[in-house]
Amino acid sequence: MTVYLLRRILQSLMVLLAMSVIVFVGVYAIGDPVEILISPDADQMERERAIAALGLDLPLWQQYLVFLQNALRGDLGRSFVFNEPALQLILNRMPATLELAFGAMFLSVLIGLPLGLYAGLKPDSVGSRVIMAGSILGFSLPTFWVGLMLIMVFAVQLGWLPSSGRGETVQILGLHWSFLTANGWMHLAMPAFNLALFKISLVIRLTRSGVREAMLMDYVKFARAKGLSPTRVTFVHVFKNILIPVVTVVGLELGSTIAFSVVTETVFAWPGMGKLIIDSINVLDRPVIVAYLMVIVLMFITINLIVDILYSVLDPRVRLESKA
Amino acid sequence: MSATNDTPLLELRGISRRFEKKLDFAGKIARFLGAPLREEVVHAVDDVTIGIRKGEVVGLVGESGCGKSTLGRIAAGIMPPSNGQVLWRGTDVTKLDGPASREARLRAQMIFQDPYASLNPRMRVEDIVGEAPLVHGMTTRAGFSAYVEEQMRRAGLDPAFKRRYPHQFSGGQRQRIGIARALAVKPEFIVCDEAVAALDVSIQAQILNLFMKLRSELDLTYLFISHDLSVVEHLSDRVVIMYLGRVVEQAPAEEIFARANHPYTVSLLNSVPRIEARKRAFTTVKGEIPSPLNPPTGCHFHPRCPHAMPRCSQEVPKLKEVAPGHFSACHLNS
Amino acid sequence: QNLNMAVGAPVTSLDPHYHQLSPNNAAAGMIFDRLINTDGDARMQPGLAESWRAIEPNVWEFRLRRGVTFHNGNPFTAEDVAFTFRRVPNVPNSPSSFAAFVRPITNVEVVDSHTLRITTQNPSPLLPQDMTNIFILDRETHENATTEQFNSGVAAIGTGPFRVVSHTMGDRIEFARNDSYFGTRPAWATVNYRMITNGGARTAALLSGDVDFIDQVPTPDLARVRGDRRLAVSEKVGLRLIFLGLDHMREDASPFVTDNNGQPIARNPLRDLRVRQALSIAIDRPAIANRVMEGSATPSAQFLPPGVFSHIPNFAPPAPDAARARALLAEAGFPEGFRITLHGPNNRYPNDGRIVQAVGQMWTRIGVRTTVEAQPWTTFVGRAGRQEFSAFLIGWGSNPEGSHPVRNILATANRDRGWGASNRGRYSNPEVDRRLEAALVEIDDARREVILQEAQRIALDDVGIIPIHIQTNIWAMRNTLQHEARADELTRAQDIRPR
Amino acid sequence: MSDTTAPAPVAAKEETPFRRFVSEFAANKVAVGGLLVFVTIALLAIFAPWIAPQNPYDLAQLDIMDGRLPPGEVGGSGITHWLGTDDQGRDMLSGIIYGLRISLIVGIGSAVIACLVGASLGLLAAYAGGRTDSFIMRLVDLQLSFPTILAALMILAFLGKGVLNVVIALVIVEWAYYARTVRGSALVERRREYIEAAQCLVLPTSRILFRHLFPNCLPPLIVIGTIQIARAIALEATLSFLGLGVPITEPSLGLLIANGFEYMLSGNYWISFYPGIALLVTIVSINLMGDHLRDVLNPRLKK
Amino acid sequence: MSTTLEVRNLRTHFFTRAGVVKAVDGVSFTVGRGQVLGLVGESGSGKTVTGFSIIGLVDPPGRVVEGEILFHGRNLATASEEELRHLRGNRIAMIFQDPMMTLNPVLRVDTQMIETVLAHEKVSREEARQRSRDALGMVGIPSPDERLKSYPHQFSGGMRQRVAIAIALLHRPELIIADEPTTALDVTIQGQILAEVQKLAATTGTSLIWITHDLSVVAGLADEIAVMYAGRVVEGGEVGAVLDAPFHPYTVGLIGSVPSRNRRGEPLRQIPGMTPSLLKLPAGCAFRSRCPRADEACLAMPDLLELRPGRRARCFHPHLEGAGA
Ligand SMILES: Nc1ncnc2c1ncn2[C@@H]1O[C@H](COP(=O)(O)OP(=O)(O)OP(=O)(O)O)[C@@H](O)[C@H]1O
Ligand SMILES: Nc1ncnc2c1ncn2[C@@H]1O[C@H](COP(=O)(O)OP(=O)(O)OP(=O)(O)O)[C@@H](O)[C@H]1O
Ligand SMILES: [Mg+2]
Ligand SMILES: [Mg+2]
Ligand code: NI
Repeated sequence: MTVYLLRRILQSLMVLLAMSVIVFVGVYAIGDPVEILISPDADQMERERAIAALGLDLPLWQQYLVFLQNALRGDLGRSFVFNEPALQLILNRMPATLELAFGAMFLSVLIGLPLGLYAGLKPDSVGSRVIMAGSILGFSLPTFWVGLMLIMVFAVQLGWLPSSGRGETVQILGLHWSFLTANGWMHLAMPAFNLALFKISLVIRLTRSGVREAMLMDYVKFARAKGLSPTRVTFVHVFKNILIPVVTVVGLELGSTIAFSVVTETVFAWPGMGKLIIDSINVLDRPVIVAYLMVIVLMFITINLIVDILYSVLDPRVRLESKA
Repeated sequence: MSATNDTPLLELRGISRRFEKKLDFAGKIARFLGAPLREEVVHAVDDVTIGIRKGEVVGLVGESGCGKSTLGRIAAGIMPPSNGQVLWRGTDVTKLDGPASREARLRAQMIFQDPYASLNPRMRVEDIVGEAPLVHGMTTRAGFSAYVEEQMRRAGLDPAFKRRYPHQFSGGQRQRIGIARALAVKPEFIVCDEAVAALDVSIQAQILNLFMKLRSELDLTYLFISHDLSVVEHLSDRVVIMYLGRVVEQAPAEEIFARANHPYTVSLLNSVPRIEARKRAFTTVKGEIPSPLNPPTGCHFHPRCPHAMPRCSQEVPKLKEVAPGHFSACHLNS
Repeated sequence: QNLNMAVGAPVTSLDPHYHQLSPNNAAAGMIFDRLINTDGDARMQPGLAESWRAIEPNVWEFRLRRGVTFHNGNPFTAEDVAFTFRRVPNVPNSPSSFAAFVRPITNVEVVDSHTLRITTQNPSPLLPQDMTNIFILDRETHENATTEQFNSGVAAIGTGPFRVVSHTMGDRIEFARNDSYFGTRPAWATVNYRMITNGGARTAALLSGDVDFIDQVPTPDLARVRGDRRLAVSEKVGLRLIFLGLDHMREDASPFVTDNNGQPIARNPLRDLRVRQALSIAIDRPAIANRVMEGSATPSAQFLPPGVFSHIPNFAPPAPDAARARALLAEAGFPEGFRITLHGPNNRYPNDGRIVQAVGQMWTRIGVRTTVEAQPWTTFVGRAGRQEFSAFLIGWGSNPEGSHPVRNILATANRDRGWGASNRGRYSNPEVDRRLEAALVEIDDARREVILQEAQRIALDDVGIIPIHIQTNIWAMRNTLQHEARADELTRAQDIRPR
Repeated sequence: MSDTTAPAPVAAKEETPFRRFVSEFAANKVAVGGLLVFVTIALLAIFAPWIAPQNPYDLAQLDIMDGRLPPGEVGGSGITHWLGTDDQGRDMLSGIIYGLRISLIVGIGSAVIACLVGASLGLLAAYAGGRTDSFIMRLVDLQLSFPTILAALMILAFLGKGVLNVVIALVIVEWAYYARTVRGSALVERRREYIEAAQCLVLPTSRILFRHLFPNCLPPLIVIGTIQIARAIALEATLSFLGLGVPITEPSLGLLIANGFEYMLSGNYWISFYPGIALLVTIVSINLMGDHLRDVLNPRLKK
Repeated sequence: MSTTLEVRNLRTHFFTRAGVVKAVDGVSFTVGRGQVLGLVGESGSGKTVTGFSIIGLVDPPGRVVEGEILFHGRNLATASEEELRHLRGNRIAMIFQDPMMTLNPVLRVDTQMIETVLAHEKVSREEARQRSRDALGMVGIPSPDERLKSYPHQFSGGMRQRVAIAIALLHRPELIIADEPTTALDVTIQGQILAEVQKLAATTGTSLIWITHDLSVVAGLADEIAVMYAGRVVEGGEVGAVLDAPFHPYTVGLIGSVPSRNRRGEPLRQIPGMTPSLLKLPAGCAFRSRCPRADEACLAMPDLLELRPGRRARCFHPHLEGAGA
């Protein structure tokens, strides 16, 4: 464990370091933030002052070293735009994104699992054909398009749901959460569903193929030969087995959901990290971009680690081998 | 057929093979939490010495996981041993230079257990059979077709099928393709690793007959690995019994079936059902086969052995000649 | 009593001196006041100063309003103004500060608690104009206030019509009415000021009744909004000119101009007035204004719209005339035209990408085969600033005063004087520069206006830039509301009232 | 008694793995439907210049005065715009056909290149093992721990617009999937007995790698290949929607949709709707094929 | 002797896309109380499908198309699924070939055993656990209490197979269908299990259908034997009699090809050709193409006839010479 964790952490640090260099150079190459940030009628002197104030007059490698030095002290820089610590900004936005991502994951499991189970158990029925066709659609529809369509239909035409934004929030632990108010839920519904659409399809497919594979397994047939009721066979024997891949994949997908919330947040004006990064890229707010990517990569790494651990907890074969 | 030459065609001398199994993540957590875990080492083969003379058929018997296949692979030159030497006609194969080493490796071929997995599903029969001879210059592009056809015919396959793919054949036919493939590089020595285990009884007989026929026609030498004692008994000149990576007994075939010495061999022979024995009461060897990961100390068989003595759990018995050509590793003999 | 409004550009800071940006100024305009406010037509109106006058060419005296208090009850005095001027240039990390507005000031003299004398180095006719940009803070409250304290709302305390209740960065600001406001009492007890940057989402929010009021109505949605009886629209010709910049810098080959075979042309055709004229009259400005902008733009040949100080009367854009354009090109030695790449941003101005395409169509039609390249503002603006383009589309939001665009866009670039900072095509004309120099020290408004009109006319006759249109600022709201539209694009709750 | 065996059980005529695959594939009507649609789309894309009524990328052929004509109107140039025009007066039908072309170039191009790059690296990693393996796999980790869409955004912001740049960006973000897949299946295949047999026959390593190992790693590669094509097309559309991606004068389907969506509220639905349908049909057809391929090529369901 | 199971002319066909696979095509046999029937035959001859047909677990596209399965006189072929479910695991149990795959890897052994008890009897969980523990003890698993809490992968193959057997024994079934339960095991472990089973059959009076392709196992274990070829029973009768003097040429060949029946070093007797595909089985005797005795008569399908008392064979040219009349 210590060895493993150490290796994992070292690897993660390497990834973070590599990422920071790439991003730093990348953002530098994209453009000059001062040109974007500065008021157009600022004169040349004012520009120079701003450049110096932001530390952009140093050569890139020096800027990077300064960044690295500060980063080691936990300071990922201050946003050019907001003049607040970049990390702080991101953490402030994180609840919104997490809410969205978890909402989406929740929906995808809630909808995907039963549908996938049904499609796997009755592969030839009309219902499961419809489900599979639907899941293909879910796979194929570009997120942004669906988002726009959802707004068109449910907000503009029908007026059932608010078109965008986050709604009322409740403050807990100094962070704002919207899932505690009805209004917050209304706002969350569409973007979460939009983000979930792809995952629903994924879970359906995963579940279905898991079920189909499990149904061919001897142990399922043996369970039936023991005279168990079909319900028990399905919900204990089959279900427990497919839960392992589903949990693993869903866990791993959480990362990409958080990343993909960029699109959804843009469409639904959801004030999360994704929108922050898009806005930051638009104004080349380098500290925020770099910090965001650091945070995201760190999150990815952590999620992967947790999923690994979860996996070994769920699957007795992995878990107990080491104890035997 | 018995051997005439004194230097064995192939000699495995003090061969050991270890597989180190790295701990996985969960294992490391467990160890961190205090579980007594270490990097696991499997001694798949542990200090085995066998000499195989030209023209001899040596049967290698043992239960699952005892290292038969590993030994077979080492003999066929697919896998290097961790310790010990493989001598081909008396010379260490690792000391041979490029062409000679290739030559030596080509002379030893292997036929595998799984007739489905051992053929590349994406190649035609003619390519499976003819690829290596072509690469090694044993045939030319022009002579390719004839060469392949000859090999197929020899293995009992209709050459008309040469443009087919493996999936279009039955298990027995596939095994014949495997045999043709091995024969095509003109081997002298063939390792058959459970070569008939996956076949139906009626087909098994066909393949076994083919082996026997080829042996006499081509003067082949076999290392015949099997867990089926009756097959080994039928085919082999000499039988080697392995238990958990070690050779426990080694003797001419008649000798071993008539006068088994090692208690393991004895129980093995007793456990084998025989068609002659009707409504017999099956006897049991007590206990399970231990895991090769942590084999019992001393004589590996002692926990299951009806004659186990205190010494057996402490001291590894050495192979001793108990009768001419009959070796056994048991403390009962001393 | 409660107003839900949505704006298209995010407010990035509530520190009124941190980042000079319209959305920030709009929000600040709800919380704070300036010495001199501006009305919807961008004319100066008394704010915290009741009156001001130049008592010498380089000394201005301001008389401040009495009885004004900050949201926390502190009285407003001349000391606060002096403090504000001190703070403005010293906001840490400010990427685009307000320092330029106070830079001419050499001395601030507090005559009494409500009188102030400001001395500048040179005669400074523009000082009052500059004062319309500076929001006044409270010395006691803001002595050591950081940007973060403003953002969190703790320090966002001004004299303005609204108090900040809460601020979620990039999402919303909640305001409450300042009941002791010295000016007109706002109609709203509370205001929910949301930021919805996606245009479609903003319109959708209005259509779905999610919000009552939006700004920056995307032009494609205008038809729908106008056609909806539940909604109303308010609009005002703005101060932002969309124009094309041309490479005046290079005498030899310009990077994105080639002949019809793709070979570089040895001399830069854009230095030829006739070519520039041809390119200008090739453009069908009404078509762009009507089709692309859906009427939310006015074709223009100059920076400022009618009615604004230093607008040139009777200076209309040329009628589109492809035949004459071709003739001019032929005259200039390009009977077959040439090839050019027109660059532009695609996410900066309304329909920017569409406008460059339309211009591309029109130029192609007179034989100037145009490739259009629209890129995100981030990449675009840097390259434009490094003179990498031959022709590019860009916009300019002017102060209601001609010296502003002339000095920044048309004057010869000169770091020491601070001129031509945004002159990305490097147009240079000594005649223009001379007039600008005179105008900047001319205290007499009437005379200054004439000089500035001349300066502009010279540069524009010379086709230093190719103006296309002036944008119209558009807001949309429920038809139960009315809005006093503003030329300066600021979206503020105090301008909205129930109908 | 003879040793010659009877002819093989099944096998009517010469049945290659490819033929078998084709016949298994053909057994599913939906998948064949998907293939047909896809081929039609591909043909449309290939022959776009001859089919499309207009070259939508030639500014000279566009006139903003023809902008936003509803479907069926005749424009100033005399062309009937069956699917209407967009804001620039671009014939939507032509725009869609050309847009398909870009989408397919981007999708297939990036998938093929990423596949080549990824598969080679994956194979190398699996075969070489040790340091090479862990280095390549760390690269893969690095790539995969970076959200696709963000990576693509950054790369494009850096490279600038253009079809080629989109392809490059997609290759950079996608190769890791192929590498991981190939490595995974190569590690499995490497332990199969036919590889041992080839080693036993002392065949050259390169031969074992490319003639024996690689072809057998193909099925999963084909499956993820099709899925990645669809993904790449959708991703390009998304990138274009976010304002990066292809140039505005050469709109892909995604850009057409993004563009047209702004006109959705005012009722000019066709600008966004038809490209959306085209995109959907394309991706669905590819996914249908991929879906079925997955079943055909999945040995575990082939009991 | 009372009959536990009588199978009459069972036909189970698979309706695949490639055609109808007549996996079981006219199988008849009877199993008496406390008797062991050895069902032998080559791979694909329909042994497993026969077993599944009996307990009604043939999955689509397969279906029992004809025949009667009389379990204590009750026809299972027409029984409802609910009825069958109550029989399965209760009065008829089945043991599968691959011990590694028959137990659900993610469920603990006790779960898998207790659920079986509870599926058929209303007893408390504690009692069910008690029963499970006893069953484990019965098949010779040491310290069953601890073992109950384990997961299947913590057992070796032999032990898993014993767990499966224990599960089969939970309700003291009248019939156990054992589908090659020792094929995947090592000889010594197989020996242990066979001994275990023998002991059980002797003590409980349970009838057993032992499916295998290994004649030697049947020789030692069974009372009766039924030899299957291409979906049909080609020969049946008392084990000793059949093995000593087989009638059907296929049985003759099969026994002949067992190595221990041959002289060492000499070629084995072998059956030429290979097992036919069930998909396109020509009319008539399925063994015809491999049979040294085949002639025109074999173009018709021979019936399974009682050629001698207790000896049935399906052949026009049976090897009656060796057998006493
Ligand atoms: N590549 C490998 N890595 C790790 N362990 C291995 C490897 N190959 C074999 N082993 C281990 O070595 C031991 C001997 O394996 P081997 O395959 O030689 O046995 P075997 O006698 O052929 O068994 P079987 O009868 O099941 O084929 C086993 O415990 C096996 O798990
Ligand atoms: N689901 C199925 N679909 C189509 N054919 C099937 C199916 N299951 C079994 N069969 C066919 O039925 C025939 C009999 O199969 P069965 O499993 O009963 O053979 P077996 O005698 O048990 O063979 P083995 O010794 O290999 O277990 C085989 O030819 C097989 O191909
Ligand atoms: Mg082996
Ligand atoms: Mg079977
Ligand atoms: Ni013959």
